[in-house]
Amino acid sequence: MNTLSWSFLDILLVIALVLLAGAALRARSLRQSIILFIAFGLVTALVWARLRAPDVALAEAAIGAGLTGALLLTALRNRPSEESRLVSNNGMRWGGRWGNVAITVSVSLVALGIGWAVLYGMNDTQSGRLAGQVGSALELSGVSNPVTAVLLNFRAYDTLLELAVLLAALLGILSLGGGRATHCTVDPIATSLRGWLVPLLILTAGYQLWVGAHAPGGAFQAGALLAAAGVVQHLAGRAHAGLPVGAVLRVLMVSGIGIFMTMGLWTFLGGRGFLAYPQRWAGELILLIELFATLAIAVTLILCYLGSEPERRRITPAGSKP
Amino acid sequence: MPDVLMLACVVMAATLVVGLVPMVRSTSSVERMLTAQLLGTNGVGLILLLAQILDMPALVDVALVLALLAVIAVVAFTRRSGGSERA
Amino acid sequence: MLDWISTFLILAGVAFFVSGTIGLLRLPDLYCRLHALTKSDNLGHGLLILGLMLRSDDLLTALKLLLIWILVLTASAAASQLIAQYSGRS
Amino acid sequence: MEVDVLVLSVALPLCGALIAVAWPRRCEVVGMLTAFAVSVAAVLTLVQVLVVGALQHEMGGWTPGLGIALRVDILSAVFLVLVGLVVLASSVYATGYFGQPREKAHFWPMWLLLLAALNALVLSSDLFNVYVTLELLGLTAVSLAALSGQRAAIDAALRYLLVGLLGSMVYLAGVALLYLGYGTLDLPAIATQIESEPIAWLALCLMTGGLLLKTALFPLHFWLPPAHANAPAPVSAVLSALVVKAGFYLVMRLWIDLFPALLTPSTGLLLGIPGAAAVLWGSWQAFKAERLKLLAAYSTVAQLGYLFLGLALLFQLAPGPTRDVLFGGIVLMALTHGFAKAGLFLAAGMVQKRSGNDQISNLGGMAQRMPVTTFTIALAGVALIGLPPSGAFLGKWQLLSSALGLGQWLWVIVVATGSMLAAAYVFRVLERAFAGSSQPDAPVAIAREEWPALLLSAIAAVLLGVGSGWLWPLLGNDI
Repeated sequence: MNTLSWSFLDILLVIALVLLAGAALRARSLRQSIILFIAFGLVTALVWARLRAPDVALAEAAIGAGLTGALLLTALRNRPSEESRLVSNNGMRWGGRWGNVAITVSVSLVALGIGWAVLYGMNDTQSGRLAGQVGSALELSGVSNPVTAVLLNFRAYDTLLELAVLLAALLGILSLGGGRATHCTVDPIATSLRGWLVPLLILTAGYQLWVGAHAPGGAFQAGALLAAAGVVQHLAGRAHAGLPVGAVLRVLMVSGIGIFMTMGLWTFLGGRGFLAYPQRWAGELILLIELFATLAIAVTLILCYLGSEPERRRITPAGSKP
Repeated sequence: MPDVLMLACVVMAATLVVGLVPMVRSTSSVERMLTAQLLGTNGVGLILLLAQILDMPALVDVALVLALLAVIAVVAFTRRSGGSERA
Repeated sequence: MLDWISTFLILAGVAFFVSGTIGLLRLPDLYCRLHALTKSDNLGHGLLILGLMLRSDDLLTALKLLLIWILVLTASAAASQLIAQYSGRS
Repeated sequence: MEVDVLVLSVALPLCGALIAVAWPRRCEVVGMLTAFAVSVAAVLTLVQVLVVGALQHEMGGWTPGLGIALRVDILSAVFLVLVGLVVLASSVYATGYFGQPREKAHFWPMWLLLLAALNALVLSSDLFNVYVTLELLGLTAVSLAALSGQRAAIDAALRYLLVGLLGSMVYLAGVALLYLGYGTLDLPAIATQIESEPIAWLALCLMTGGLLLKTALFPLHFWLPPAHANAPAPVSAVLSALVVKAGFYLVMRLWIDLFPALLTPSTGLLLGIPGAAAVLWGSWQAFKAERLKLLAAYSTVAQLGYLFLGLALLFQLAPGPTRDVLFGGIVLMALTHGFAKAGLFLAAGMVQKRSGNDQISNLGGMAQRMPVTTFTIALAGVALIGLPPSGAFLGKWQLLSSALGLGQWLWVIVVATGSMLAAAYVFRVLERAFAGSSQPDAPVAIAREEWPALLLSAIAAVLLGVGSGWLWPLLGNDI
């Protein structure tokens, strides 16, 4: 009975995913595509939850189902209205219907090939091996959540570079200077939403950051929640979205990589190797890194949403920083 | 008793898929937003059920985050587009 | 006994979700559908969470569930307002 | 205390980028200092590798597999030096190229992040970490290519972004398959277990396919000419000389270090045939190009073709001295092209700045007005054609002799035709440059902008050819 129910559930979730993906691709306007894409993110979060991957489900819920929608919408809004396509149509057309058929066929072939190779090459002992290594090294890492241990200790270098990727994306967006300073109309419902949603978001962000050491959660989820607080502020009429301006903002932008580099160079010059934390303080150091990473991620996402640095002239009241 | 919860889970997933039909087929944005809203609540419920069935309290946090952020998309969508903020 | 009540509540919640979805599919216009939607949001979700709260092992989880309930209630009220306003504008 | 300098190659540019973001008013100074320090670190790394052999640094002190290791052997050390020198020269040039404080504040942080990405990619020996470096490289390259903000540049950059994302996604799918099959991401660890089985084959196809898209091997090159031709000059130089070559470097690493168990001599043809087509098509398009920078971009398509053609021959040779010599030749060609193309793009940027456009038909009188720049273009041309003192000459020579040794005449015809076309497009430019001009101007010289380009071209055309003797045996020992 139970396995049968699980298969039913799986089939239903897969149907939902495929339906939404297809509809998002075929939607008539970009706006509708975005709605469908948000729904797709939501179902993806469900799938991760069903696959017993709460960490990924959290990230997907925060970023896929929540923030991406707002980011895509602001991109759509800032687009000059005379353009209906993202890329002007010189050369990126795929040749109408036959192009679509060709893409569908090749994608399906690759998918079938991957499915076949996975079935053929599935090897539980092999793919479980690294998980075993992580498990046995976990007590040396300073945290008890294996995902956090991998992200901030065993493979901290990857995370450092990923923060650099985020920074690069942000710098790219800022250098294009596309986003104009949008002032939204003040709407009573949005304002009242802000009143309770923003504190709750900040509280949850703090909780996620803290809980990450021993349960699913961590800097990326917390950063996304904090960024959501900024987005809500902006939607409710605060042009600054709660961000500071000038030098403080620029320092916050790089604070995530900054703290990583400080730790890395400190341990490196101390002769321990890059990012090799002293084991006794590993837990505290990881929390410190995560704290700054959270701030940097939040600031980055909010700035991506705004599209340009907030201007100096109107300084928000103190204490409204998300 | 887990069997009954499982059954509830499957029924919820089925309503989710059925609820998708107007979302995929309709042409109006409002209609889609409406279904997206239902989808969000449905998804939160489904994840809470899964948290109970799989005995993973961490999934409750996922539901919390989902509930917190689902509303943001709706606010972003219904914000007056074009018009006033362009001026 | 508690188990039975909880199961009943959960099943009732699911039933409201089903009816809400059917309403969304079958009702003639937007405002009727909004009405159906809020039924499943408020009642369906509320009963479901009540049922799950009876089963939760610790206080923290129960409190989180309560928080989620309140959140969904408030958020769906606000969202319904916004959607109705939006459709009135466009 | 022994310091692993290889870590500095990644850490220094990252630190530089941080400071440049946080302190925009001094970003140029920070950028120059960083570029200089990174070059020094690269040279020190090379020296260290020459003295003690391949090095490894375990990040965080965890064993590779659980953690990530940076590894450097002679091949990666040589690429590090290439990256360091080209970026240093382009940085010097960029100090004159970007005038506005706003432009500088946007340029330098991304420039340093690009440098970090290149070095991290070359040093990485973890397949997932390589993916992260590819993403960083792709994003910074796209943002820099769009820096001018002109419509054509943004269009091209957007296409570049989409292609790059598709490429890294496909690569990542291959990595996921390998992880599924072999339970680790550490390159040497996988190499010891890999066998000829479906999962490995599919991974090979996906990873190579994704990387070829990023390397712009014909017929996947469509995005390259507009993106490279519309970027600011120092950016074009680095995109053409280094960024596409990073993809080539990875393909070479994967095929030589990771997948040899799968490869039969004829597998190499999968790279060789598109390579040959790229040589012919790219050279022909370069010959027809109306703009100097477009010519340079198409010439990159062609030059990448030679490299892949060389790999195809390499896999047909049995391990031994002939194979080692050919490998050295391929690396030498890659290096020569890196230096020469950077020099050519910098020179083209100067032409564009001085006369407002880079139409080849408008070049008349350039030899009198800009003697140093003309000389730079000539030297770069020597290296692109593959004339004797250049490193490319020796590389092509090895290519030809290997093809003849294998009795495969077709490759010889391709290489000969390609070289002929290269000569044609280089002389077409020089002929215009030496043609008399209607208004003879006084010659101008701006050292800061002209000398870096000249030095790069000179390294390509003379130093790499004359001084390649010591490089060869080292590269040979490596594989």
